[in-house]
Amino acid sequence: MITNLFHPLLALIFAPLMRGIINKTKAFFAGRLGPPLLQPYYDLKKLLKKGCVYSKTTGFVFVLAPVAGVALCVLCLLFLPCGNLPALISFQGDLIFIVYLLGIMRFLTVLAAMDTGSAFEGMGASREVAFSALAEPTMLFGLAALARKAESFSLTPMMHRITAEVWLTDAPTLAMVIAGLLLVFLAENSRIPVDDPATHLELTMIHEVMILDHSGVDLGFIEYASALKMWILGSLIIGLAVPIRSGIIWADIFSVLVGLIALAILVGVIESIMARFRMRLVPQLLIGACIFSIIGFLVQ
Amino acid sequence: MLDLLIIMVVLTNLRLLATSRIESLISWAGIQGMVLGIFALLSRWKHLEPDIFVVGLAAFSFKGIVIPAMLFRLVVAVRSKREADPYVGFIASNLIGLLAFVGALWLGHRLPIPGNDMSNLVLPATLFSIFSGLFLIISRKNAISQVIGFLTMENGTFVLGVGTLYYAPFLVEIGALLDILVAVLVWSVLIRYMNRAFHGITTEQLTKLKG
Amino acid sequence: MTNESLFGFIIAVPALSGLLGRFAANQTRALGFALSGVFLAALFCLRAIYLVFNENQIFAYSDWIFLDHLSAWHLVVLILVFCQSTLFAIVYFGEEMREKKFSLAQARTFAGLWGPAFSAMALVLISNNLGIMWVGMEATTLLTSFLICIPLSRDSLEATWKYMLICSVGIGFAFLGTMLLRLAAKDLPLDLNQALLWTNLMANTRFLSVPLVKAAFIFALVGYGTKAGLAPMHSWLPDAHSKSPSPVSAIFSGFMLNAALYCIMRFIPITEEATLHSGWALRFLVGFGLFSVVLSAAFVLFQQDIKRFLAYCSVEHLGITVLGMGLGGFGTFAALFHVLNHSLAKSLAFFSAGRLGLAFGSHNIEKMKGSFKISPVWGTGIFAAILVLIGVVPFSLFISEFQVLKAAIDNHQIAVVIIFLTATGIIFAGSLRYALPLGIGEPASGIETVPVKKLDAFIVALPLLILLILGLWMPKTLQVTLSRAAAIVQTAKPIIPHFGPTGGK
Amino acid sequence: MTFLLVATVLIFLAWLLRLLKPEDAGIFSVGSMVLSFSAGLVGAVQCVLTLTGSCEAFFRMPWEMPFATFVLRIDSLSAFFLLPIFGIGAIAAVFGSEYMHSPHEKSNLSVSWSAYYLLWLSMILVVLAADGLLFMLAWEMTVVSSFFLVISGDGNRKMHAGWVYLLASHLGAGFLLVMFILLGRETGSFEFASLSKAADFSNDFRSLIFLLAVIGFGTKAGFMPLHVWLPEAHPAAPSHVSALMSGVMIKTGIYGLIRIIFSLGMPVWWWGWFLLLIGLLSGIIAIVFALAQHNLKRLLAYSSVENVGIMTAGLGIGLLAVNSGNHLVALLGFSGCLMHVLNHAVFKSLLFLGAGSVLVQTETIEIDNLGGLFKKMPWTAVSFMIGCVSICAFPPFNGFISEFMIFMAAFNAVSIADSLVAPGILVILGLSLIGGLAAACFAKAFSIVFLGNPRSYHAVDAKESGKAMRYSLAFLAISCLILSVFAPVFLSMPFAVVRSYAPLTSIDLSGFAAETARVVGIVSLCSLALLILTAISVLFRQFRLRNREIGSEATWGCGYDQPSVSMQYTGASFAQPLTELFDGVLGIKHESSGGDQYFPAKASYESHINDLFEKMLFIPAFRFISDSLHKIVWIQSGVVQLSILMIALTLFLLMIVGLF
Repeated sequence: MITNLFHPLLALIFAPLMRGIINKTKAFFAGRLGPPLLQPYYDLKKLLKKGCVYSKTTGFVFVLAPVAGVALCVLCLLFLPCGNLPALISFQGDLIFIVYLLGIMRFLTVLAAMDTGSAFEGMGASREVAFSALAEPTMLFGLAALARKAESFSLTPMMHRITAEVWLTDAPTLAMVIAGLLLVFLAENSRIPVDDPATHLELTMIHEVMILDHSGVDLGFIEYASALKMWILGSLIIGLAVPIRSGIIWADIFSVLVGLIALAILVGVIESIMARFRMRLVPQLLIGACIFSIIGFLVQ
Repeated sequence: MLDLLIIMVVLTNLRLLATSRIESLISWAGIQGMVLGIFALLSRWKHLEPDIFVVGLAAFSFKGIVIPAMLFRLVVAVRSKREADPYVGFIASNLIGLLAFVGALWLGHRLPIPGNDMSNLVLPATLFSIFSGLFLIISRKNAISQVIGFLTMENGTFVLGVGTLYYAPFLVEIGALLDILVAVLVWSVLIRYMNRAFHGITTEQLTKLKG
Repeated sequence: MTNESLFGFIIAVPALSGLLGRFAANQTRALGFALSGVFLAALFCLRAIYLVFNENQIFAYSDWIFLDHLSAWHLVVLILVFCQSTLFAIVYFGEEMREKKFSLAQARTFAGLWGPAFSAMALVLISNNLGIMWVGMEATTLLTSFLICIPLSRDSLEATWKYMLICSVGIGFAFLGTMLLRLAAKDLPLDLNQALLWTNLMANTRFLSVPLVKAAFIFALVGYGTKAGLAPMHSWLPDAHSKSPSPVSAIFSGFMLNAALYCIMRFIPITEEATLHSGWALRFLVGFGLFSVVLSAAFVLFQQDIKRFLAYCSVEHLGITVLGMGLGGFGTFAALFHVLNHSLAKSLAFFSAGRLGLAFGSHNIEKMKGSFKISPVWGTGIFAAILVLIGVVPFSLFISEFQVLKAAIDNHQIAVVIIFLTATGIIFAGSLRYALPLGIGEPASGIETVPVKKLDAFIVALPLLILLILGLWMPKTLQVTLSRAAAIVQTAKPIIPHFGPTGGK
Repeated sequence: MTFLLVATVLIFLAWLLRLLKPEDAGIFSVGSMVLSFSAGLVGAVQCVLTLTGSCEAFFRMPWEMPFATFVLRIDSLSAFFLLPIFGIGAIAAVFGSEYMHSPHEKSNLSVSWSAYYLLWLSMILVVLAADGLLFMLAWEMTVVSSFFLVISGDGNRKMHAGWVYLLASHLGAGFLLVMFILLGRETGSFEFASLSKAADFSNDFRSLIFLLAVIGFGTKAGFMPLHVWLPEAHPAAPSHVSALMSGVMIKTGIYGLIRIIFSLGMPVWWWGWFLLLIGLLSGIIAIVFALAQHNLKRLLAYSSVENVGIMTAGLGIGLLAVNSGNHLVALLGFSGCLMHVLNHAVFKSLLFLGAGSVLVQTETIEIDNLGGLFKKMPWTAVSFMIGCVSICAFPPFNGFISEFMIFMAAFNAVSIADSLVAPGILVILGLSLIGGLAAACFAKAFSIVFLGNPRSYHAVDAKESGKAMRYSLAFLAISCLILSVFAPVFLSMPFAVVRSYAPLTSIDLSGFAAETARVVGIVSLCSLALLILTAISVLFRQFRLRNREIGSEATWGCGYDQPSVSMQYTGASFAQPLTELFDGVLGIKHESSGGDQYFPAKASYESHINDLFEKMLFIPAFRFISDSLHKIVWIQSGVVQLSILMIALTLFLLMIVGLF
């Protein structure tokens, strides 16, 4: 029981680090020194110390979204296995639950953005719902492929069954599913090529523009929640991509941690070498991701 | 003798198809009516019962005298002398009539009236009269021509009624004759109204109600 | 009271009222004569109907006059429709009188012909002699023709002319059919005066000559069918219905068509018996029924005049009735039930259309928008009547249409079912499109509202109430009566339609 | 049956009170409200008793009607559908008693209430009737009474709405009549008790019955492309009636379908596929259309089509599973479908009532005219938001439970059963797509109506609605939560229904049922946990914010500090990325003017959307029929000679046919 709590605790502690690693990687590619690795933590600390400024237009929903976001992500963490280490809560269908928890988080963020009455935030919200409507089938399809492979649709047994041997026999399926999930990962976490978190032009943003009006503690909640979200989606991918099921707690945890760091570096590399897609190309990208998942399902 | 009368009915029918003058139409229809009356009387001459006598007499007077007289008065009142341009010309009408008679003869042989001891011509004459009447109604535009057409049709049925041994009961025949009389009465009133409303009695104007 | 005098009164009383009405001193009195004549006769009719229900058949005048369940059932419909129409005539002409549009001459014409028309239709129903039946039918044509052109105009004259000519030709065929039947019955060992009696013919069908019976049936079907408005012989019907005053349209659609159909119903069993129940005659009925429904479906879609629309609706419903007859078996039962339902609904529809027509000054459906606001009573009347006519529950017309459908399906007549449902569906769509603006639209400005009167409300409520009750509850007595009547048409033992456990167990 | 009788009497009494003094908003109205509500409660008790004890009850009454018997029967299936009828009927009556008195409603109150109670009663009769003809009468009565409610309003489209509605229902009923008569012919009786004989008939006959049922009941339920009446009728009716129609009445279609399918025995292989595809296509196309709507109630109506699609998909996969002998999937599919019936009844009526509350206060239902109502109508807004979250199937509300069960059926099919992989994967794909689009759709609906600033004068002066409306909204919103948190308790109800399905009665489903209940129980607990976690993080936030400065400023406008309300995003623009993506289906017509010069003085933009099937299928079909029928109008040429020629020709033809 206690061991089952390790992974969630790990996530709570290390989640913001992923963003630090990405930024560091990008800085490395740009030849800069970049912000410190722990900069996300400093940011959080600073934000949590501040007061808040609210738009006169906003109301209850605007306040609710950040706090609920954190709660949702924390709940998601409880369903995540770690290598062969079972999740705290595991039941048939928990992966559907995770997808829908992330869904409501997005829904609330969108509502909060719309609450400000700002055209820019409306724009971001509009894009967010459109892209996520396409990302959701991809994700569920990919998970369905895995469920078929593992003959279970609960994450813990699924991860338990997808071992290195499965990689030997069913590499194409897993690779395709991972490719699909990776694109979903990028889209859901607002990374290049779907969104550019570093942009400074509101018209071109998706996620960032939606949280323009949040400040202080609320912004801290949002930043933390998005870090957790990145961890959640990332650990799904790593669970597949790093099939180490040793059964030794530390080894499993270590493998996941290393995998996530590698993923963060990979994202940093992608962001460094690619440009953001034009908005109208994003749906095509997501449909492409869906096609990856479908192929992954079909080839097994 | 009876066959001769039936032939006369057929000939009057052909004459009706050929004439364009309203007055001659009425006269020939009247003549046909008289022929039918005589036919009714003669057909039972040997054992003439009072009711058949009355029917024959009524037919003779109604169909032969009263109705033509009413129609002549009507013609005078509405000043309509001629069937101006019928849908089917008079010569063509006659030819069609002849053809129809051939058809009626054929049909009459196909459908013989069982046990009829009077004349083989009764059914063909009936059918031909009905055809002529219908043809008059369909091909003519003058309202009075159409009335004559109806009378001809009814005459056809009368031929069948009295031309066989198995006629309808007295009351029915008299009732039918009375109905025809009243019908012509109604028509003549209607035609007078029409003449007033439409300044003429051609049915070409009666095409407003459609669809 | 003897049967002779009873039937004598049924014919004589309205005829006499007509005579009195012809010479009435003023309009009110003329209408009064018509009213009293019809209602008095209706009382006698009720007595006769009561006798039939007790004694099954009653005869009079050496069997020339008789009443059985089939004719008694039609007599019920007749008095219902006629009494309602007479009441409505008072409302309608009363309103015209108020607008000074109803002259004494017109009132005399109306009163002079209204009662006799009743007599003629009653004569059709009560005569056992097929020839007298024909005489009665022809008399209805003659008597009602001038009722059409009570408001004398070019249009009404045209309608009257067409009505007279087409119906006379049709009736002429029917006479020939009757004569042919007489010929077919030559071998009957009967007295001359008894030979055309329907009861005798029915009792001796095996002596009839089959080809002649068939020919007679065809002539009668086309002839009486013309009068009944079966397509394609229906063409007089929309003209006459749309141009005549509404009470007259109501009895045309509400009963005269049924009277003609009743005549066909008398020919069906003879033919079927003579052809040994081979369904020879029924095929034609199915054909005419379906054709009428389909054709009216086509025309219903393109009407501007509400009464014309209702007339096509009548073609449809007569078609359904004939279809039910043609399906035989339970269909006959359904058809007879349908006769009542249609008559009640259709006469109500014509009443409302007529009264609203006076209020709006037009019978154009486009111009009659928003009748609820102009007259709640008559607006309800027309709206409800159209809904009833297209078969909306909980009214009994739905039940009878359901029963016809059931008869068709039980007979495995797939094509009939498909055509029937498609055509009635089209009619439903078309009719509803008229009904909605008619009921709930916004009326054009400047139209006076009609005050609510008790008599108006009664005229509207009574048929609706009957239709509603019969739609939810069909009393056993009614079922028995209808099945006896249906058995007469089918020459079969009456079957009370019940399968499955009956209620109450 | 006693409870039912009492409930019926109560409903009649409530109706009577309305009739006595229709205009009264005082004691009579309150009395009627209380009576309706208690009728709902009493009726619901009967349903629960039947479902838990699965005790069936019969009621026979003498009824003089050929071929028909007055038999009522309450079994698990009818009790299950009766539950929302009683519940929502009662709540809608409460809501309506205030709604109908608002100045917005101009219909005749006594007519309107009569139609309402008639609709309610006839729906009760529909699910209780155990005789074909009685069923059809009740069925048609629901149509007629709601038809009067649809046309009683004041909308400019009520005429078209009424026409489409009654016509569609009539055509659907035609198929049902044929179906019942066919069944009656073959089984020998219209009584439902004899329907079970149908299980032994040939596959062809049963398939015919199935098809007739799908078309007939599908018209009511709103299967694409038979759904066209829904988006017309629902906006036209008064809102509490829309709630009843959308939340409950269309479910009677599902009820009928299930009733017939359940009596047809072992399904033929393609039935499940048919329903599955209909369901998914309905769902996807309808939600795309919902997304593009400008009228809130129209949007909700399309979303009803979508949800019916989800139910049908669940039913379809259940049937396929029965065919292939996979009883876990069958149980999940069926009970998912049934739970969704219940859940959708609650949240869809909640949404319609919320829309009604908005309509009463703002006198408009055009989404783009609203905005900023959250602060003005907090009760309505919060309830509506709960409804939105539920309908998007997000935890912790009830929508998620039923969709989760259908998902479970699909994932089970994919992961365990080889024969069901294809349907499973289709359901997963369809449901996830529907889920994403639904989220977009309701994000739009909620945020444009309730968030931001008022977009027009309509929304500026809005106030919160009165008590009756508020409390009924709150009641339904709380029900959404209860149905989720206590879901395992409610699950025994659909299980009882599924057990009554003939091919499954002989199979022991208790293991599967227990497992499903366990999983759903965990989900419910997690939903509860989510609420607690949120509460904790709210507390944490409060803790951080104590003694801190809370500022208030204008919304950030990228430096522009004079933002006006017209600068806000509209519903149309919010949905634009997705509507553009699905333009092939939607066919939106754009009209814009101005705005293309360098210094545009005035610009306008409008977009219109017509229903795909109405535009591509029904209007052309009707035009074709009308055009082809118009070709024979020449027959009535008005020339009397021609008429007589026709008679003569008919006679001639008949002679030839008849005599030779």
